[in-house]
Amino acid sequence: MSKALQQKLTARFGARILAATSQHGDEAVVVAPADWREVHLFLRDDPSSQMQMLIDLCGVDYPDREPRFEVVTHLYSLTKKHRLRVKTAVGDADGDDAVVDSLLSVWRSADWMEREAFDMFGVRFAGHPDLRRILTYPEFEGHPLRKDYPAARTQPLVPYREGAGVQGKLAPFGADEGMPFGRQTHGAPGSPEVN
Amino acid sequence: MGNGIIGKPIPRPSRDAKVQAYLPSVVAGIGVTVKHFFKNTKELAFGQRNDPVLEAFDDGVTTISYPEQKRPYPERFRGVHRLTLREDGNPRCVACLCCSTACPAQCIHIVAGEYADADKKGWEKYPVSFVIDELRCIFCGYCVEACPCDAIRMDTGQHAVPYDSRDQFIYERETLMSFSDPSGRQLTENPKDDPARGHTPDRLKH
Amino acid sequence: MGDLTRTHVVEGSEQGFATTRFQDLLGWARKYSLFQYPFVTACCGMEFMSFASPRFDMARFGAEAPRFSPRQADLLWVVGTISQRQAPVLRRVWEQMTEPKWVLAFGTCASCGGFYDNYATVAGIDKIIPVDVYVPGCPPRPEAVIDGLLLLQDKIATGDRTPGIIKPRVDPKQGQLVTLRTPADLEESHAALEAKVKRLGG
Amino acid sequence: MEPLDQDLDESELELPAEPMQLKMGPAHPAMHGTVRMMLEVSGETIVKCDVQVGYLHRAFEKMCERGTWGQVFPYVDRLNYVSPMLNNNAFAMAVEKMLGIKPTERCEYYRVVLGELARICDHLTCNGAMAMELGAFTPFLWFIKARDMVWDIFEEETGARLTHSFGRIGGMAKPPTKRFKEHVRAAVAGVLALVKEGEALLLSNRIFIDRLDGVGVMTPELASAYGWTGPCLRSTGVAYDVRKAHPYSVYDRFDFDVPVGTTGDNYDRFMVRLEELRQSARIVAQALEQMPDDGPVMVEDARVTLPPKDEVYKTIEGTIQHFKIVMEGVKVPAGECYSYTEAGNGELGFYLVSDGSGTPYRVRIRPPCFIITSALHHLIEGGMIADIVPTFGSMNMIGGECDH
Repeated sequence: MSKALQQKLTARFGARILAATSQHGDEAVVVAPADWREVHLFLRDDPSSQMQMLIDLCGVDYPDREPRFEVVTHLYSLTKKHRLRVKTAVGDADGDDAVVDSLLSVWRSADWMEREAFDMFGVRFAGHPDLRRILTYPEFEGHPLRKDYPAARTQPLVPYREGAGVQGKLAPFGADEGMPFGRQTHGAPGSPEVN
Repeated sequence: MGNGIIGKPIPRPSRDAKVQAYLPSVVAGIGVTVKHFFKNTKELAFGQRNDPVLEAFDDGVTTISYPEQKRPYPERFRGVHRLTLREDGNPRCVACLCCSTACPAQCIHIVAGEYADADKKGWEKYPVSFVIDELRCIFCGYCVEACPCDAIRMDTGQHAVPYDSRDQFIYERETLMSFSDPSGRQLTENPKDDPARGHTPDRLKH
Repeated sequence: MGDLTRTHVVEGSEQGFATTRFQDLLGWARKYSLFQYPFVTACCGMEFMSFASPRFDMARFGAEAPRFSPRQADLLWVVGTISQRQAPVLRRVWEQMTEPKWVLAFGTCASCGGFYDNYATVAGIDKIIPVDVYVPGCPPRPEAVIDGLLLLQDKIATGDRTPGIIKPRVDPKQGQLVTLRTPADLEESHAALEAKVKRLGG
Repeated sequence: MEPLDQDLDESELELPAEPMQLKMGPAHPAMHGTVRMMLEVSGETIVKCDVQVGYLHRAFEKMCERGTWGQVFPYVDRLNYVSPMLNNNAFAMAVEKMLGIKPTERCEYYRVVLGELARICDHLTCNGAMAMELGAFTPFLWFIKARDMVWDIFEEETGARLTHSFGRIGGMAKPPTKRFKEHVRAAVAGVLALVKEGEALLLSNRIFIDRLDGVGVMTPELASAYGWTGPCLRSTGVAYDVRKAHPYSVYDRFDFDVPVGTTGDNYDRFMVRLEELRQSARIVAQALEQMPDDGPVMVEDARVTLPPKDEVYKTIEGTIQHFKIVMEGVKVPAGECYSYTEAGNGELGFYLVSDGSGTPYRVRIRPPCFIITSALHHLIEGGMIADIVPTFGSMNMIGGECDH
């Protein structure tokens, strides 16, 4: 069903739809960050599309690519019962300069999801009135879901207790011990790449 | 918004005189509670205790007076780990590190060692140290599933016991080997030939 | 489970008959009148509901009434994962409780962080506040929680106020000493315990 | 405290006109879950509300990137810890979609039955906790008792009361036990009887009705704009249920209704859950009827299935296959997919990105609670402080899922 939607989008936006793919039964289109809001607005309001719901908005980090982050939305139409995935790519290799238009004025559900994408990846959403961290705390430095953030790097808010045996009471093995294959961190600094 | 699904509408709350007047429903509510009270009292007085296995399906008193009365755990219950033994009393474990790899919590730590030539009997390696941190374990059972020789099991029928210091949760090889399943069996059900009996395992014949 | 922690009596041993008896009485009274503050955050809360409901019935242990003000409570149940963001709150709640107070770490996450060894979670609340009893399990069965509560009651009765430190291994099931360490290790931990006893008692 | 005898102007005696700040949570007795609300109140009325979540952020998505695909199941269990089995099913389905695997017939029914039992638990807990927060303690105890009956089944089947870790890619960890069907039928009958009693206590109680009726009203348009799904969306009158709209698994073979509310207030949310619980019981009954009594519960696919233990013990091929799956994980072909199911709180989606290795590249969960909670401020602004409790309770915010 969303194949027709892909064609409609291509007809309407032409070369501004950078790619239209289909995999595992999910249809996706890729757009440039500049067209982000316009495409979504069209998808919401066009009678053949009628996407009433922004089901999901999230980021994906590809440290080897340039632009580095993908921002992905999943849309759903309650009346037409079809879905579409829209993607765009933002940000340079350091993860700075990742800006894309906010969808908050299109769907209200974008509010927290955009805050989460900002919190986790550092993607900024232009036009979002209240882009604060949501899952981590304001004192947190860095963006934890970036591939180069070490998973075990904690940033405690309260100092750990002093005293005999408090620090040394853990099990007699280190964080990565015992899992020669399991614990991969996809090229994060200091982690062996095992494939 | 029409999408072809016809919903079943929920009725709105009834606001009849009985509800609005508070009292009838208060009385009815107390009636239900009192009914249960007498039922439970009768059971207590006549000692009609339910079958401890399926007691949850019955009405009435379902309290398990735990330390005195124990409800047997089901067969699949994942409790404290145990290391199964070979017939000569050595651990069945061959230190392949499958369980510690499969463990999401990384609570298993194994140091592998090699048997001296005289003790080999078809087996190369054994765990010099086999430590499980029961405090860190999340009882998912992945280690049991990952073990290729049925050396680790969670069928002890015991839940992990609370202690008051962290180091007491570090269960070492000897402790783990001393546990048995509820029937007291410490050996494995692995049908593979045990070299201790003088056979050669099938896979070594290749 | 009677004489689990008899080996760790740290209070009252060098005092007169009357004070010792009084301490015993006080311990006995405290043991059966625990007022608890459930600090429920996560999955273990579901099991805590079961534990509090009639099937397992924590009222049988005199620990029934939850106090939703830390100032009125003397047993803090930490039920569930404590994230770094939650840690200051937990610390604050613990500080607000009046002495004597006990802390029970309910479940793997509260005890040691479990398999959430990541940027967001505290690897065990004993990094922030002292813990008296650890209950393993993810989440622990109500039976395990009852074991933990009984162990805590024993600690209270014997006046053992030492939060989890290195101790000789005691198996609460059998109530006997299981030696899993070398004798040298055991001596070392005995020495540590004695030093602690002296410090607390003297 | 100001001294009482201080001379004051008349004007100074007036209360300050600006709204008062009130902070609720994150460890507030009347709120289950760990959420913090910064309220601006004017008298008893809430003028502005800022809902802060994240107090149970456990880095689910980061942890998934560190283990194998199979090791995600324990984490998934602890997302929506009120109905873990539904999450197990959802994640298994998502990976199967990427691998192009169709589970066996028996497994599908097994998943449906366990999943619907989990949904019953979910709704029991939500409604029970909500009733308790409004002062009705007895129904809560009965609902928990009913839930314990279901948990006994789960323990019998999976080996754990709450966190089952029972789903596997391509099937379930173990086949149903011998007396599975009997046990489930007995438990569901017991649950429905208890629910009926609890309902009788609640629904003729005027205090309870007064606190729910017309409080926290949501319109269907706004609900879909906020991305609501599940019982909360249905309470506003939109009959969207993934099981009906996009029947996955074997849901197209069952006859069940989608309860919808009319006004979208707390009462409707409460009643939709109660009714759904009954519909789940209907599905369970039908599924047990249709479920084949024997047959495998795991697909036979060398890529994902651990060989039978017997083969592992005896043959070198079995051992190698076992080692490969355990050590490297299931190799999922590179690509991405979004798979969605109806979980306890609504559409639970998993957006998976694979780079072809045994470890997920990215697992994004679409947590229904998180999105529902994002509209909480809209529901409570303009209401009374006391209305926060039932409104928040009726949304069934589950910390683990909301904060993932």
